[in-house]
Amino acid sequence: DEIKVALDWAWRPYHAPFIVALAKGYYEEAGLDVEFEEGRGSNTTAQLVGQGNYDIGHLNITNAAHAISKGIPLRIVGVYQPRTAASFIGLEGKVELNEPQDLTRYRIGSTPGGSDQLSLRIFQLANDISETDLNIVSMDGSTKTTALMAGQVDVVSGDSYAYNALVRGAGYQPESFLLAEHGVPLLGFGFAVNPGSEERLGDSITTFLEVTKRAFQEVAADPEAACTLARAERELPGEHSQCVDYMTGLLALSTDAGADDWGHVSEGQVTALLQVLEDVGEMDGGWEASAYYTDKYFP
Amino acid sequence: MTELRIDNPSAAETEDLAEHQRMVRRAKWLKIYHGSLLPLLSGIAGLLLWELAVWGFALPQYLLPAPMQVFETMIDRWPVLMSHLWYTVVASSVGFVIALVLGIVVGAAIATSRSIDRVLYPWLVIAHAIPKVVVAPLLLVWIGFGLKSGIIFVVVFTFFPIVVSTVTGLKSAEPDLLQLVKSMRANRWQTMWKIRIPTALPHVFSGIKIAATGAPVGAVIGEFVASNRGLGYALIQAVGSLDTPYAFASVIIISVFGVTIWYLAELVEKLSIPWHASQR
Amino acid sequence: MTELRIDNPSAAETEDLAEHQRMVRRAKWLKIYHGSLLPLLSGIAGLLLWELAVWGFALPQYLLPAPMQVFETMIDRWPVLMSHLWYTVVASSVGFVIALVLGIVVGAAIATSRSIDRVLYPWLVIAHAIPKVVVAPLLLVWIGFGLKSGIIFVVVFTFFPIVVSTVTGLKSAEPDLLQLVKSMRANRWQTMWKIRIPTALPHVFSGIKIAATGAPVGAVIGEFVASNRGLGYALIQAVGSLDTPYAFASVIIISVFGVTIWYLAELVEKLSIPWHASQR
Amino acid sequence: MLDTASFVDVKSVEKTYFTPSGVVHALGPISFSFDRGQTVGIVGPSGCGKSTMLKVLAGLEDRTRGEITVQSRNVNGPLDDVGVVFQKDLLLDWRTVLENVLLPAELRGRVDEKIRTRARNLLEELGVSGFENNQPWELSGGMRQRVSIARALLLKPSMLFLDEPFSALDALTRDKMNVIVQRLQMHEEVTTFFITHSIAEAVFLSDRVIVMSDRPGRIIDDIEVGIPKPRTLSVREEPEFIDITRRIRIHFEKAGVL
Amino acid sequence: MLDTASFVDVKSVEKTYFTPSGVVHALGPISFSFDRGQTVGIVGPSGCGKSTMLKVLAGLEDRTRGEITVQSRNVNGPLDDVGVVFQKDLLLDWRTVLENVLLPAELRGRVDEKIRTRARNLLEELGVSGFENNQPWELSGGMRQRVSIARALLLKPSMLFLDEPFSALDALTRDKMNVIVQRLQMHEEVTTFFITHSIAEAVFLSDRVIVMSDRPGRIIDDIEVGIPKPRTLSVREEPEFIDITRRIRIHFEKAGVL
Ligand SMILES: Nc1ncnc2c1ncn2[C@@H]1O[C@H](COP(=O)(O)OP(=O)(O)OP(=O)(O)O)[C@@H](O)[C@H]1O
Ligand SMILES: Nc1ncnc2c1ncn2[C@@H]1O[C@H](COP(=O)(O)OP(=O)(O)OP(=O)(O)O)[C@@H](O)[C@H]1O
Ligand SMILES: [Mg+2]
Ligand SMILES: [Mg+2]
Repeated sequence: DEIKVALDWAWRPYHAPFIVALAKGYYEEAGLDVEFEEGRGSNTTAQLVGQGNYDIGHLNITNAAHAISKGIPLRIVGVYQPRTAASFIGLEGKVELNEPQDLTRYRIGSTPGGSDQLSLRIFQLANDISETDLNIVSMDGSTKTTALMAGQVDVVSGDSYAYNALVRGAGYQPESFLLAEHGVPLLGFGFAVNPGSEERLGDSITTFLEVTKRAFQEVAADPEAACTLARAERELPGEHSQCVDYMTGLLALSTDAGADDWGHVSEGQVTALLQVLEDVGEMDGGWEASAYYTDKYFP
Repeated sequence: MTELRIDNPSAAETEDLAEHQRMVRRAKWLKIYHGSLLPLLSGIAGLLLWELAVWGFALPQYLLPAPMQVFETMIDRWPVLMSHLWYTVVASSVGFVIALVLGIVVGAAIATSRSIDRVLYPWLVIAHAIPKVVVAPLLLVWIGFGLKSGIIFVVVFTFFPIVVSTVTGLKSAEPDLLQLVKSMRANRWQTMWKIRIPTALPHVFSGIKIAATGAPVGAVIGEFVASNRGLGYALIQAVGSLDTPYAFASVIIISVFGVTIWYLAELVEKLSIPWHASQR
Repeated sequence: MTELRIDNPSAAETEDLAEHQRMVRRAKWLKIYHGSLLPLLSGIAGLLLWELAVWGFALPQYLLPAPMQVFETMIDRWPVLMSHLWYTVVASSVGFVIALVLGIVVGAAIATSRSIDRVLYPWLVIAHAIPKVVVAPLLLVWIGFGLKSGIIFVVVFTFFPIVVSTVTGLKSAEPDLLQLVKSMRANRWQTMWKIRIPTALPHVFSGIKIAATGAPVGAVIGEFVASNRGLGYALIQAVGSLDTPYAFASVIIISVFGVTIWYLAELVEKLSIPWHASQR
Repeated sequence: MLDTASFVDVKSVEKTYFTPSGVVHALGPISFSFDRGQTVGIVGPSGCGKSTMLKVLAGLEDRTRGEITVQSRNVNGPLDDVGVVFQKDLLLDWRTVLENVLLPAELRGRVDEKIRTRARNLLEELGVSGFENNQPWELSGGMRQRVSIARALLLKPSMLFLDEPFSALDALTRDKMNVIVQRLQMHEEVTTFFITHSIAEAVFLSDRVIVMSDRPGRIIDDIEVGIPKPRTLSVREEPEFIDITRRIRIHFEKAGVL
Repeated sequence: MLDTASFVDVKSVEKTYFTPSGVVHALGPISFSFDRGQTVGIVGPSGCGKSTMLKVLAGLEDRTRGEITVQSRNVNGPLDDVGVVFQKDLLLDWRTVLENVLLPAELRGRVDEKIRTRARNLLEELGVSGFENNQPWELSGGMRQRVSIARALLLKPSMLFLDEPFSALDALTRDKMNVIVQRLQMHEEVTTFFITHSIAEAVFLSDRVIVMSDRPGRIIDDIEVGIPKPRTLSVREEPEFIDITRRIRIHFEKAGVL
């Protein structure tokens, strides 16, 4: 079967499993003709898949859920990163981030709209920090890192694995503070499909997830080799070491690829996610978790 | 309109004058019709088309919200939008004025000296041809956040058209007229003011019109990159949370602002160069 | 240069001619000096200043890499950069040509009819004043990734300056000259070609120069938003990993491309309107 | 001018300019008519509305009131088959001298080797040969004027409107031109309407001289010049010629203060 | 012209234009000199280099060779204290008629009520009053020319360069202008250098008439006009006047073919 997959962003190190699977022909072996297209953020990917331009989206499941609540026709079919990577990152030695209250002392660079803002709001709610307690400067994603290292801001909010790798790449040590450990039950990466494609593909979705799982296992077993292969196949940003760093950072937050429940999406997860979205006012009540996901393609 | 009279009117001429004044009145109405009614009509037609497209193609809200939805949102969040607008207006205006002054001065320097032309122009072209997004972080680190960086974005955005049109305009002076003021021993400065600048104005106004309507775009992009206020900030927030009605409300306000600037620039043009063929 | 002779040369005149030709040669050298050496020198000075700034302020690489580093990166990744450049060049050129043709046609329509002016112009202004980032997802969904959307971005980016300058230019025709061809019973079309367009050209070239140098920016932004190739894509990858040398290498290539287009446009201008005061 | 309709018929034509700085009644009610092949010379003080009249007649400028018919057809737009020499030379900077002369042919889509040759011959005859490929700004004032005359003559129009066509020419060249124009009229039966400031020129070239008053220009005299054509330059010493010039001069002197 | 240096001294001046379409030797070696207060009239065939000579003399155009001194100082740039009337009227479209006349005063920073009054009076005297606040394109050709004369006279320059200043004026207005210019010269000792196509005008106004040959323009005659000043228009019937005009005419006729 022909499957068009939309990624969440342009090729990044954490997409290595897909590159490996493609390069080694795993999808073909399983009788799938998979084609990947790069994306520009999970929101856009949700729209692209919802519009039917693509069958499957690899995207942040929090965004996916939010998109579904906005009426975009999608169904979550798998989650392999049950803990959000959202975190605060500073430079080691310059800042100390142990307690939620520590954050009130620093200037925080954050991107308005999108997941940054969402996780921040949930974090505040969960830890009883009022909006005025935090000193937040809004800035674009690409500006955040530079501003952090130039000292314009003390802390930035963002995905831990990405910013840790960037900070280390620039010769500093990161001091990071994972929101998932402080009451933020958001979900990370997973897969969502377009209902039309779901009908057409059926069990092929299962096959796709199975093959992808196998690739993840392989990458987890040897990130170095995966990075070497991925960098040879695609134009990936950053050095080889950065790639490995990035990869392992994300794997640490993901379900063990060897485990049986890799990629499983549970009602509990989805309900918790939707509840928290409702609590912060991102979506209205009266939702039905079953409309958001299905685990029938779980391998 | 014609109070001052050069000839004494004859009876027939009085009749002509009446006829003429009728014509002038008609022309005035036609102008009002063309000047406000037509744009209004075309605006309404555009909105209708939009509404139709949304219903006809059954476009979902997240893709293209219907105008009515956008208007509701606009009314709901009017105060917030207005405070954002104000910020953007300030950044655009200040930035545009700086670009205008700087652009004309630099343009004059380039038009006057071949050496300045050759040394400076390539850098301006480079500054214009560089995607601002890359240098944005640099700019921010040096200048900091807030209004200042917004203004600088606007300047960078609007500077170039003004320079180019000023240079072409200043170089367009009739050689004969230059010889005329040379015979009156005008110095460079006077030649500039009395001949070159008037000749350049029609050109410069092209540049100004392009730049002026570009100013809000510059401001919004500046706010995109780093700011806590302004319509650009509103936009990025709206887009980030898939709140398309709010995004389109911001966009509409930006457009209205842009169109307003446009008509202002046209008005200033009309008043500044009534003598030019394009305005007669 | 002066082969064709109107007068028969006298002895003294032959001498003058020799003197004149000496002067022409000198002027030619001066022109070469001004035309290539000066920009080159100013380019080198700029690079030196940059290198100095990096060492002087001890700027870290992620903020501003030294030129040498950038050059190394450029050489290292030359083939990749070139393949990206090619993509951007295609998008810019195709988009620019479309914008040029469309812009001149639309400009002519607006200049000819007051009604078209009033109905169409506001929409063009709006299209120009809308920050393209908002409509980007829309574009992606409708048009998808690839060259097409890059071209559309370029068109949207470069269209407006051409329209504005075409309109002003076409309206600048001398009333006397219009009367002249009217006496020859020229139709609208002929008046356009024989009088209005030649008068407009110097204006249009301002617009073209602004637009042409804006074309690569449009392409890059398009690639930022929706493409998997091109220098804009290279940039997004570089910025994403804080690979500033790579980012700057891309930026330098974009700038060089922009400057090249600029000089091309100037050359075409020189060849097209040798009769205009600005070129004599 | 008998009961048969004249070639051109002007009835109570008036022209008033309305400008932001005032109303200018340029041309008072003017009525006259003339026949095919006639040459009508117009003289009158500067600013009296001669150029205005010419443009109104040629259908290039709207009249405020009155009627103009050419061959019994109402004039409401530019006339066909005319050549106009305007008071300014109006050469196009973006065309060489030859291209400027060829403009009317181009507008008719009639540029071929024959017409090119005619253009070159005209330039030669008018004394501007050798400058065909020069740009207009490289010519002297008088040369420019002759180029614009060549342009008006190119297509051998059946009607000529000339607005001070020889004002920038020296006495000798002017005489040459007068001879050329007269030859043209004789051979090709061109109806000519021309404005001049030289009374002698008006009388020499015309079948009829119209004298205009100060602004608003009205006709104060309309003189038939009975001297048979072709005339040689020596006709200027004949008593009839001198009589007519004196009669015109007196009109002028009555109006002004010398 | 005796051993004392003359006011203006022109020595072997030549001017050649080098254009992409050819070399034009416009002005052959020309040498002459004249005194302060003299009026020098220039006549010559169209295109012979008169305007070129005037511009070279006024320091507006570079010469190819030769020397020009004014009061023993070498001319290498525009002269001071001169008024120039160019062959084209060169009015600035972006200024009203009055503002156009005031231009030279503005450039000297000397615009006050007095100079305004002078400007208005000049316009009145030249017959363009009532149009002070009009735009230039609302004037007739002759009116434009008179405005440009007013502009040249505004600052009472000690030297005047006039290039066919009355070409667009009717005979009567032209006579009026001649009288005005003569009065100016008498009262204010203005050195005047003027080009005209009217031989009568040249003789009437000048202390000296220079006759130029065809291009490249050389001096073929230099005639002192001994008729005492002020002259009335009737001087034109005097034998001396007629003699001189005939002499000039013969030069012309020798050159051309009539
Ligand atoms: N476009 C215009 N707008 C306003 N007034 C005008 C316009 N054209 C001419 N006039 C006025 O009309 C009157 C007659 O002008 P016209 O050009 O017909 O005179 P003319 O007889 O040709 O004079 P001349 O011999 O000086 O050329 C003048 O007073 C002039 O100011
Ligand atoms: N800018 C120029 N470039 C090239 N050639 C020129 C230029 N100006 C004048 N000429 C040439 O110089 C010659 C003399 O021109 P000039 O204008 O001095 O003549 P003129 O005596 O004033 O004639 P007219 O009586 O027709 O005004 C002409 O052949 C003309 O073509
Ligand atoms: Mg006239
Ligand atoms: Mg001349």
